[in-house]
This record gives sequence, structure tokens and C-alpha cells, in this order.
Amino acid sequence: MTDLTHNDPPEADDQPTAPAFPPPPIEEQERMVEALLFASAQPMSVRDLSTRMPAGCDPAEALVGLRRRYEGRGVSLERIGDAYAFRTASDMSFLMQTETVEQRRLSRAAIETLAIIAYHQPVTRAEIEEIRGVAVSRGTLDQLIEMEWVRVGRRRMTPGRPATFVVTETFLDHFGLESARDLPGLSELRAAGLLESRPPAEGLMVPLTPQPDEDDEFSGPADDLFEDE
Amino acid sequence: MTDLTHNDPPEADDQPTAPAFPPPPIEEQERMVEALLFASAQPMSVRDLSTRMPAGCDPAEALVGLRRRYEGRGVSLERIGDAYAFRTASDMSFLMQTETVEQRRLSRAAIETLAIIAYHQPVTRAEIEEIRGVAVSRGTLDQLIEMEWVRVGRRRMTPGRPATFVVTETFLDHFGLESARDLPGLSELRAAGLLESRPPAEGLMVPLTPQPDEDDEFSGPADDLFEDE
Amino acid sequence: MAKSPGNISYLKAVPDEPAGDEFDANAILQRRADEALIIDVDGYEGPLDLLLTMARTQKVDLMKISVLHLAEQYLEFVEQARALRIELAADYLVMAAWLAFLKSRLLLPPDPEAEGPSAEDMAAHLAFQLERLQAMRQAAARLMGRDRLGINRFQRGAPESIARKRRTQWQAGLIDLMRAYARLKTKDEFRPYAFDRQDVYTMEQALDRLRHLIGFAGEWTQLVDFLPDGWEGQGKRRRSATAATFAASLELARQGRLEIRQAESFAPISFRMKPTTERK
Repeated sequence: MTDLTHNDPPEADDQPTAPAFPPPPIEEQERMVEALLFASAQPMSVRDLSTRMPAGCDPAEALVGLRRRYEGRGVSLERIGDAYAFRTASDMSFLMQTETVEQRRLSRAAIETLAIIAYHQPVTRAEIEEIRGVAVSRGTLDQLIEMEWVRVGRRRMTPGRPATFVVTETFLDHFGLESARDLPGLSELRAAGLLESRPPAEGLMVPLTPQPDEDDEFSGPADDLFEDE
Repeated sequence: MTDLTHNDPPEADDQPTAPAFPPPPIEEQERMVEALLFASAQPMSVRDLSTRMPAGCDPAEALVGLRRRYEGRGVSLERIGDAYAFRTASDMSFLMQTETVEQRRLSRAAIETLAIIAYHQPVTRAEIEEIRGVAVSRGTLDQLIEMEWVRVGRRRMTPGRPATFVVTETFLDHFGLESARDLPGLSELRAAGLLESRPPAEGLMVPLTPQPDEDDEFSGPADDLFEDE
Repeated sequence: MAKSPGNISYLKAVPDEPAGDEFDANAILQRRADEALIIDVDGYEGPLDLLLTMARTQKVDLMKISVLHLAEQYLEFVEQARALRIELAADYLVMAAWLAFLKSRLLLPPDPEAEGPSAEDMAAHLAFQLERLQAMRQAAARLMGRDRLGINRFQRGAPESIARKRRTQWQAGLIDLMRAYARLKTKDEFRPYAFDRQDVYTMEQALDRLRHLIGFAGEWTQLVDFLPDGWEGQGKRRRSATAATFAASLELARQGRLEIRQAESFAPISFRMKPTTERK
């Protein structure tokens, strides 16, 4: 389009010099801008709009009116760079997502690991593995940490300085416990029929692995839960 | 289109009967409906809307106000069967050359078949053939079904239990119809008796021979013509 | 094909076009149309479509058409086609037979004995069918002329997608926790390794040791002498090693490789290798 010939009023896309017809009233121009912006896949600039509208139109002015009209509505006329587009009002964004809540049971590995941490905290990964008799996958601990039921506690002052794991306040909230000490002890488990009634192994009271540096004579649901930060 | 009633209140099964919080004011609900319908290219039913809105909302009522608000605007809130959608006002089409979607070419047979289904629905294939006086090729119906303008309806409770065909919401949306009752000239055609089920008397049937390339069970003028649902 | 179909005056190329006024041009158009029609009967959607086209040349309300005249037109068309050795599809011929029958019924005085519909009923139904087909064509045209989506009306060009978030809510109650722990503790009872490995001497260890040592014990040797180094003291370790060694000796005795002797209750237990001569 190098040659700007006129005399063809509706087509004079850049220079509306003396259009043959008076431009449509501004309300009509607003309707045009509204329809154009609604149907356009991309934001449109004033220039884009004016090439699409009849000669003599003033899309910039129509935009002002239209923008005012959409103030406080569920959608707003937004300026994006030098172009315009309709967008959902920002306070309506909560409608634009659907959240599906999926109820799932914890895997056996996860619940056992969680139980060990709750009863034995602070407990190292090696200790968890010793009690469960199988390796604990990184994923299981990660999951419990992501759920915010377990967090990393202080490191043990033993060779390798292994991290320990403890349960969190979120855990206590979820299980309706005031502290981890409120976890039912072995005798209560037995009374509840959850343990067979044969003489208990003294396992609960026995240190899992000798911890020469630590005098953690383990005494059931630990006393030293929730070490201070 | 089996059921074109609307004004159904928000579906009871999705809504808690006594919402914990009072529903948002109706102006706010209008904004929500506006945002949701603006965001979606597809029509949304009252039910769709209410599942997305907070409990206790009444999208049907919000729609009434919203529809009024968009009267005479560049986009209008259209009712399409049980659903609603924003569409650009049809008098704005002259601005929309760039948005125009290439339409699939339909054969004369397809267009006639579509009209017959729309005006006579639910209609069996044999009835379509009786009206057109020619066998309907499988491809014609397939094309209409693929375009989602036609779908299979309930079977007729007549010998052979033939399938019926009905038009869809996509059809209504495409042709800008609120319901199949709003088809142009429907009442005149009905008044002229041209949509009546007029059972052809014996020996009166205009003969119809099956197309040789047709594989299916077509058996000439079927005896299950013109059954009322 | 140069053959002219002659004077089939009722056929027109485009069904919807009104007849032209100029005589010459019309005649030429007419002839071309006739040729086109005869050559390509397939252009018509069956005999009913052809009949409708013919009926419209009568230029009257379809409900008032002369079915008799129409039948004659159709039969004339079929004859012409035959004369030109054009093969008509079966349905066109079936229709011709039906119309010939109708024509004869319409021309003859009504037979009061005749069963079935009268000739007038048949004619009326044919007229109805033609009118209905015509009406459906007009309806189709009106439908296609509506403000259509994607042509005259448009949907939102940039729809905003609905984000779908999936949140997993893990279910676990205190009872699950207790059960899990109880399960672990129950398991512990069968798995002595799980705690204090250092003070447990297992039967497997004792068996290994005994199998090795028993070969040297041709004479009765006391159990304590088989205890491994570091386990002969007192307390848990000695008890564990003693128990394991004794259990291992029972196993070897069962296998017939070793003999066990105890003089009286609580007296020391002695083993010796079972003499090979006594083995079977």
C-alpha cells in the first residue's frame, strides 16, 4: 500500500480525508470496537481497529467510552502494550479454575514411616529403615515432608551427622493430638486389639542402634519431641 | 433436543441446601456469569454456571439482568437451547471479514437433510428418504453428525426400533436459534400441514429404490413411517 | 453428445430460475438445459426431484398442479430418454410405471368396486409430497441464510481457558497410624535382628560354626567349648550364644551328624561327631 489514492471512502484505511459519509455516531463506534475486540484472537491496537472500521471513525475515543462502560464489570477492557483486549476481571480469576480434590489413602510405606517418625522422633532415616526392615525411598519421605506432616529436625551428633525427622504441628492438627506424647502407647495398642497379646518384644524401649554419643535411652513416645528451633 | 425447558433453579444436587455463607449479591453474580461466559467460547448451561459459582448463587436470575444489560450492544448474550453464550451482534458482521471461518461445503443433499431433520425432528432415516424421495447416503448423515449439527436421538418404539435423528445445541448456536421451536417459518409450515405425519395410504407411496452402493438394511418404504413419539 | 432431445419443453437447467422472456435466447438455453438433463439424469436427486422441477413449469401453486399433466410430462420424458437410448436408473422407471397407473386411474371413470385409495387420493398425496419437498428446500435456504456463527456472528476470539487444578487430599487417621505402628511392632517379634543385633547370636551363625568345628570333636566336648570368642562371658551374650549353639546342635543331630549327651538335669551338655561307621 504505497499509493494512497482516495476517492474510495470506505477503503481509505489510513487517511480518512473528508469521507463521503459522516462517520457513524460514537455509540455505534463503541459497539464496533466491542464486537471487534470480542471476536479478535489477539489484542488490537487503535490502528488495527481503524483499518477495520468505516472511514472517519475514531476508535481511540470509542475505546475511552467502552472502557468506562466495562469498569467494575466481570470483564474489563485492558490495555496490553499499545493494544486492547477484553480480559476477565482480576477478582473473578477464582472462577477460572476448577479444583478437583482427590481423596487418596497413604501408601503402606508412607503410613509406616510416618508412624515410626511419630513414635520415635527425632529419628534418622537409617533408624527408620532398621525398624521397617526395608529401605525407605526418598519419595516416601519427600511426600510426608511435602504434606507438611514431617520436617527435618536437628542433625545427629554422630559420624556422618545424619539428619533426623520429626513430626510437625500440621501433623498434630490433622490427627487431633496435642503433642506426640499423646500417641497411644504399646499397651493401649494392645488393649485396642491392634497388637497381638503375646509378650511384647521390648523393642520399643531398646535403642535402635547404639548411639554412643547420645544418651537417648529411648523411652517410648519421646520426651524430647519438638526440639526448640 | 429432548428437553428445552429452562429456568431450572440451580441444580439441587450440587448445591448444599443451606450454604454456610449468604450468596453474593445479584450484581456480583451477574459479574461472575459475565466473566464465565466471556471466558468460554462454548455455550454454558445454567447448570454449568452454577457448579462454577459459589454455593447459593442463582445464575438463571443473573442471566436475566445480564441479558438486558447487553441488549443493543456490540456483543449480545444469546440463549442457545439450555445454554448461553456471548456472540457478536449480527449487524456487526460487516466488520468481521478477517474472523470469518471457512465453512465446510455442504452438498445440496446434506443441506436438505439437515433442514428435514431440524423441522421434522425426531425423524428416522426412512422418513427423511420419504420426504426427499431418494435414499439418504450414509455419508450425508455422517457428515452432519461429524459437524455436530445432528445427533442420534431415541429409537422409535416401532418394529425394527429405527434410530431417530435430532439437531444439536451446536446447530442452534451455528444458526443463531434459541431453540428448535424458533426455526424460521416453522409455524407457517405447520399451519400448512407440511410437517404433519401424513401416513401414505396403501399403494399410494411414491416408489423409492435403494441406492446400489448402500450396504445397510434399507428396505424400501418402511412401514414405520410417521410415528409420533 | 450432439443429439438433440427435441421438444421436451418443460425441462429447465436451473430449477429455481424463472422462465426467460426473450424467445431466441430462451430456446437456446432450453435446448442446452434439455441436453444437460438427459445426459445427466444423476443431476436430479431422484424422480421426485425431477417431478418437482417439472411441476414448477406449470407455474401454479403446487397444491393446484395438474397431476395428470405432470404424469404425462414424466412419461414423455422417459420415452424421450428411451428413444435416445439413455439408460434410466431403476427408480425413474418404477416411478414411470406408477405414474402410468395413476394416469389410467385418473382418466377412467371411478370404479366403485375398486379397493384402496382413489386416484384422487393418490394424486393429492403426490401433490403433497411435492409441496413438502419444495417447502423443505425453501426452509433449507432460509436456514442457510441466517446469521451464522463464524460468518455473521462470532464467538470470543481469545477464550480464556479454565485452569484445572488437581489437589490430592491424603487420608490417614490416627487409627491408621496406630495400626501401622502395631504392625511394625508385631513384625518385630519375629525379627530379632531388628534390635540389638550385637547381643544376638543366631542359630545360622551357630550352625556354621558347629558344622566346621564338629569334625574336630571326635570325643565328647562340652557345649561351652563351642561358644565363639567374645560370647563366653556372662549375661545376654552368653545366653544367646548358648541357646543358638544348642539349637544348632539339635539340628545337626536331626541330620544324623552329631550326638548329644547330658548326664542329668542341668548337667553340662556335650557333643561329639557321630561315628561314620554307624551311619547307614
